Amino acid sequence: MKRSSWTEYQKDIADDHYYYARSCIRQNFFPGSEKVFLDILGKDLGRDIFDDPLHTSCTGIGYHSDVVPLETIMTVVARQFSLMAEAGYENFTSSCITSFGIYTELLATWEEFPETEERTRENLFKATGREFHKPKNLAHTSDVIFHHREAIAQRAKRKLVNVYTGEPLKVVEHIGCHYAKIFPKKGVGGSEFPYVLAGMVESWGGEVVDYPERRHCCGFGFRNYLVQANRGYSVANSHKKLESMAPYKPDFIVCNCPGCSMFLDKWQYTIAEMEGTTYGQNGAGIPVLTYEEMAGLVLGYDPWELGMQMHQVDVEPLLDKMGVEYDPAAKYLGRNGKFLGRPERALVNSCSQETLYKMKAL
Amino acid sequence: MINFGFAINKPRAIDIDRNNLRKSNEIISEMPELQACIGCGSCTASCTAGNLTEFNFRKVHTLVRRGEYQGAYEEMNKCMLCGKCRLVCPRGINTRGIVMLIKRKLGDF
Amino acid sequence: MKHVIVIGGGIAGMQCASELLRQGVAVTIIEKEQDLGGKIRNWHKLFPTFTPADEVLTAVRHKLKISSNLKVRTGCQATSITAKKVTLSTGEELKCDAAVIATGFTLFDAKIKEEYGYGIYDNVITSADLEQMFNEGNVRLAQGGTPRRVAILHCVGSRDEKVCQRHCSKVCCVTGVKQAIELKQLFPKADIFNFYMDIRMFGPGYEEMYREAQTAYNVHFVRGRISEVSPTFDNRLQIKAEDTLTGRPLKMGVDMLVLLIGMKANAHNTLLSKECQLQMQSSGFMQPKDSFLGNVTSNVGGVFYAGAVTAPKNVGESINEGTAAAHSVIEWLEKR
Amino acid sequence: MTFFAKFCIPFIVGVVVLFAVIAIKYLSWLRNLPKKDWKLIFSNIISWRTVAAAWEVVCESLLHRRIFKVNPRLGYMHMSLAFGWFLLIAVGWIETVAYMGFKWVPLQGHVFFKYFVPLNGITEHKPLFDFVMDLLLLFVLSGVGLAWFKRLRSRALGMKKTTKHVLFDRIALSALWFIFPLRLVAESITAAIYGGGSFLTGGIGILLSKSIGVEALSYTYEPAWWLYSTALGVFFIAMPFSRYMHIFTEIPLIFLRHYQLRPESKEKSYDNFELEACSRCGICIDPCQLQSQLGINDVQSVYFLRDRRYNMLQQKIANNCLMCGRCEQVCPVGINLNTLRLNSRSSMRNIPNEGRYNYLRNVDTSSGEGKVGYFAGCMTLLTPNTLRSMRQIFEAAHEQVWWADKEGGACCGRPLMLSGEVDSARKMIEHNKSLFVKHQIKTLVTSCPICLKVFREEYKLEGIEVLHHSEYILRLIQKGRLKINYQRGATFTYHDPCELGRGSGIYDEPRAVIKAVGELLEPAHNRKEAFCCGSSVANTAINDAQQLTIAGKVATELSETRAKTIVTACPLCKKAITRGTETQVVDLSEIVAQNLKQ
Repeated sequence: MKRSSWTEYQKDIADDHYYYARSCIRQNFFPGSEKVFLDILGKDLGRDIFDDPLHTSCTGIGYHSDVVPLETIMTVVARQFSLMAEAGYENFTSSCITSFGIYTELLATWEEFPETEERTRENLFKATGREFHKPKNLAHTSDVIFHHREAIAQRAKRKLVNVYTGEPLKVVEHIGCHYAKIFPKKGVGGSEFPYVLAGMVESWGGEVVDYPERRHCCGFGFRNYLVQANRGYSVANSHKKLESMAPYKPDFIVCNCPGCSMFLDKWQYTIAEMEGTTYGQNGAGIPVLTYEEMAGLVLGYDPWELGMQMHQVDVEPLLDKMGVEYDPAAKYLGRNGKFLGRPERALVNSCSQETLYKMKAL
Repeated sequence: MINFGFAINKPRAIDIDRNNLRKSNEIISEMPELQACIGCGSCTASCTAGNLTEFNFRKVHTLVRRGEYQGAYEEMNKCMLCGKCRLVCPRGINTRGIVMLIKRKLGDF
Repeated sequence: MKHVIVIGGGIAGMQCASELLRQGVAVTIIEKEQDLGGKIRNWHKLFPTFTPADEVLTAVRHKLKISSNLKVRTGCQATSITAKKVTLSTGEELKCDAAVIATGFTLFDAKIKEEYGYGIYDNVITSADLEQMFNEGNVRLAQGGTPRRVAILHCVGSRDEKVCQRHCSKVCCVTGVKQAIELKQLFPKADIFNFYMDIRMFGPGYEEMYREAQTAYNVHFVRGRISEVSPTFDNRLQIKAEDTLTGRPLKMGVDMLVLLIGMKANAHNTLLSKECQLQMQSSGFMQPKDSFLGNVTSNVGGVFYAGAVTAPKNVGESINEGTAAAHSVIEWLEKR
Repeated sequence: MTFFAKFCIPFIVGVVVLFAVIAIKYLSWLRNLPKKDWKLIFSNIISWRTVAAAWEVVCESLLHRRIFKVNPRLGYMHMSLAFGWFLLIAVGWIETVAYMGFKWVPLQGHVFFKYFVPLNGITEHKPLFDFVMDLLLLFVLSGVGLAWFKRLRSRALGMKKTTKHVLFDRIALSALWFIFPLRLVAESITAAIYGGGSFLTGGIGILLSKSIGVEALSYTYEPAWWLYSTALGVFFIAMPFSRYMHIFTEIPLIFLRHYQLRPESKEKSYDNFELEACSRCGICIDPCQLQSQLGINDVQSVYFLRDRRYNMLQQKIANNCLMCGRCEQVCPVGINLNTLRLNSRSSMRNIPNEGRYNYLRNVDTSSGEGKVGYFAGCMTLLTPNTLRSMRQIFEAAHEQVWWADKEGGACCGRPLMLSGEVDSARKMIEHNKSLFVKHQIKTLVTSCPICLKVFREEYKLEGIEVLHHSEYILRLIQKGRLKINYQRGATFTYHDPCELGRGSGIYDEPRAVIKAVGELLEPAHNRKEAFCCGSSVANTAINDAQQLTIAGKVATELSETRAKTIVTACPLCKKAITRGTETQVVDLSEIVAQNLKQ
């Protein structure tokens, strides 16, 4: 494959001084990822990033599920932006792809239809008494990591390489739909060949797998997942992707969207339990990582500190391949050293939970 | 197997690679004129059975040509063989012959 | 002796020049390439008769007799055109009594339709590439071997607002059917799928050729635009489209994807319209004075058009316009 | 006298096999006849029908009267062989009786009488018998000669095409061709050695004895009789498996037919009599338009019957027939060719399916009310001029009409039947019938002859009279309910639709209606001989171009009448003929509606 088209889609990503907006899904399902993102930027790269306790959900899930009206979400978003301004920042970075899509969409709407901006300004003031501001730079947090990928590569403790064979790890990258499919120019590499994750993987020594359903949605689809009767449609999308990628024997999947990470991980469990099908080389699941976790591993963070025990599919086979040292016994220990409990054993799991539990119990 | 209260939807896409095109090829080689269909829909518009049911001859034979045989025999069985479609087909396709051929290939005779 | 400058040395320009010479007018042909002949040089056979393109080009060339009245300037472009004088990209100014613009068209750059993977996947080629392969007698896959299944996608860079090409390029449908037949003749066992939006068989013998492709060559026609192309595990290409006639999405692996690239107006046309007050259509093609009575006449006196500079045209039409333009020029010169 | 020689063995074996096979065949066919057929036989056997049947056997099986009518030369060939041979046997028997008195003589004694009783014991009638027998032999030999000649040049016997044979036919045919020449040789040699014989055998005998000598001839004496006997034996063994089975089978068929047995829409045992009564004379080939106009020459009735008989019938043969009935018109044996083909299709395609067409339940798209029901037919919906004309006619006649299918309804079922899906067709029949009953019509008028035939033959509409619109219109005119302006100078020609003419016997009514409007000019082929338009729903095998070719030929013939307007009475024929001519083609109802007196 000759791929250089991504270079035609470049976006401005601020180098420093970020206002950070968290993701509802990520902080619930991958809380370690947000923590490590802040750590990487702040400690490893020495950048200024502000995690504001005042900010809220962007209400994107509600918006896409038709429960939050457009005017409401515009006001909520305007509040986030004004919080940023109040905190003295002008570079907005959001952890969530849905939020990123919403922010991009609303900024474009205000641009195209100035009357909506006027109304939002009014609504914001009426509701919160705040001043309306727009960020100078908007980036998704994966953009930020992409921006700093070479700096991270320089500080890398490990590479995305199989330590047994010396071969690069095969990585399936999955880009959230709302990252660049709505506004291709706002994503690194555009919508057809987004490069934001591929760039990280390549910089850090891995090999990106190009497979037929690469651009397909994970299936979240908001209403499609939220209504139980529609979930069959939702899971069918992940199913399609997994079927398509499995022949390439990927070592792991990396996503930039919190929803995708969650669904590609947990739907593997669902599919295995419903149909008995697993997609990993070892007969279990394919590990699914967030790009923060991937960066964290590269920079030498402890996998349990990265929150990787929260995954449905066990990451240990991947850790072994990468040569990451970890304490199997500590997997289900919380930050305070207390036992968190352990999940039920499932088809997608390759590691024995029993042993781990017993080891700790001893 | 756990019941989660929903089933995994089967893909709707016509997957030419997975479909077994043997019968489709046999049908086309027996009556190559079927390939001349330009999808105008005259057959379906004039169809006596299509007037009373959702039977759509054009769609069914197109699906059959793509290797989608599921339900095609049953659909073709809605046809009354009245022959109006043959009179209106601008491409002169022997539609009744096609109906019978598809039934012969996909049914049990 | 009157002197007419013909800009563009393709079939329309050459035909126009030879007609003018026959009428005793001195002609200078300006050609941006190193050789005369234009796009048809790289074409293999012409629809619907499968006449070798070379045969037609040779005949047109043959008519253009070498004489002291004919001058050919290759490797340069015209930057300004009026009835009195033509300025070349070299800075030279040539005096004349009339000018004919026969600069033709530009092939659409398939890379712009990124989702089709041209320039990304080896076996995604354009119709022009395929003609080249036919010419070389070497239709093969990039990795070697012969294709078992080929998809031909119509309307790449035509009727597509996303790439600012709203017009129909007119000849691609017929070319697609022609190429499908040629492929089938080369590889009788291969499956050929044409993905079309509409099949526009506007000329004599075209519909007949289409029907022959369907029934005699068993070329499959699927109404629907391919939406994306991706590589498969066994190094083929997976294409996705909707089979709109059944209302179902459709996907399949193919060994080769041929993109029927459309005709794009020359970027040069914008310059002409700005510098020389020549009217241009919204499609970017030049605007003839009248659609019925003045197809080869421009809005500027003494400046004429021939061939695809005004709209997509097939070979026969372009040659006819060459003749027609020459006649209009003579008429115009006589009036002066 | 023992009447046995070793050379008789082939003959005796042949005869035994022949009669055994025939007995087995006939008995099993009869045994498998449905009860209904047996009832018919019992109720008719003692009646004038038996006498009529016997007379027909003489006319047809011996004299081949019908073939004579179609083609005298072919008739002579068949008659010389059949009747000549019959007379040879009969006269031979009389000769034996004359010589031996009424004594039991084994069969070979009769057949090889000349061998066993060459010269001694001459009766006073011997020369007479010799003369008669020679004359009959010559008669038969002339037929054999014609048959040889026909093989070489079929056109000379007035046939464009002759049939192609299967293996058993070839064996039997070869044997048959040699039987009589060999008999001539054997009897001539006998005459040469022992004397006797008349102008033919005796004459050749004298020639032989003079040229070769009695001494040399005596070596050929036994072999000649062996050859003759072998030819007979081979023929008899091959016969029940070959087309010559018709010689005997036509006889029971004639009787059964006189007892009102007929083939039906599903195969039954009776069909075997018809199948094996086919002599494969090939007369059905010439009228077939698929042959004459499209050059398709392997699907005609003769081949269909052959293939069906030998269980090698393929769908593509069974399906490729217009069922126009032109062959049935000329078949000298009177085989129900269309019905047999139809029930073959049924055997090949009829899949009973209970759930099929359940969607017809409670469908009633009819409109209006009246004692007269009008069923336009699917095809008529594509010729709206007919619909409009019928409406005008109904209005002019002040008829209250129930419109069964103006907005589309269910098909009549005949196309399905013609395709062999007989049981499924019943669903449609029941559906439409229930509508007719529900709306209490007394008369059912249809514009489509295809519908008409099935309404009359399969619907069993008691209390409802079924009329084609041509019959209905004529009736209105005759009753004075329609007044028509006669158009002086208007010329019409009429195309007989197959299903209306040969199918339902309606030839005169449409012609009478046309004559009420203007002048009728008949085309070269009309009435029973009328061409098919080629678009028959019975044929799903020919393509559009082929249909068009047939339509073109038919249209040309119609145009050649120079009539200003071509009239037909079938929507399908109208559509087909329109494609082949510039002349205006209209439905019968149109010319009536256009010329109504207000």
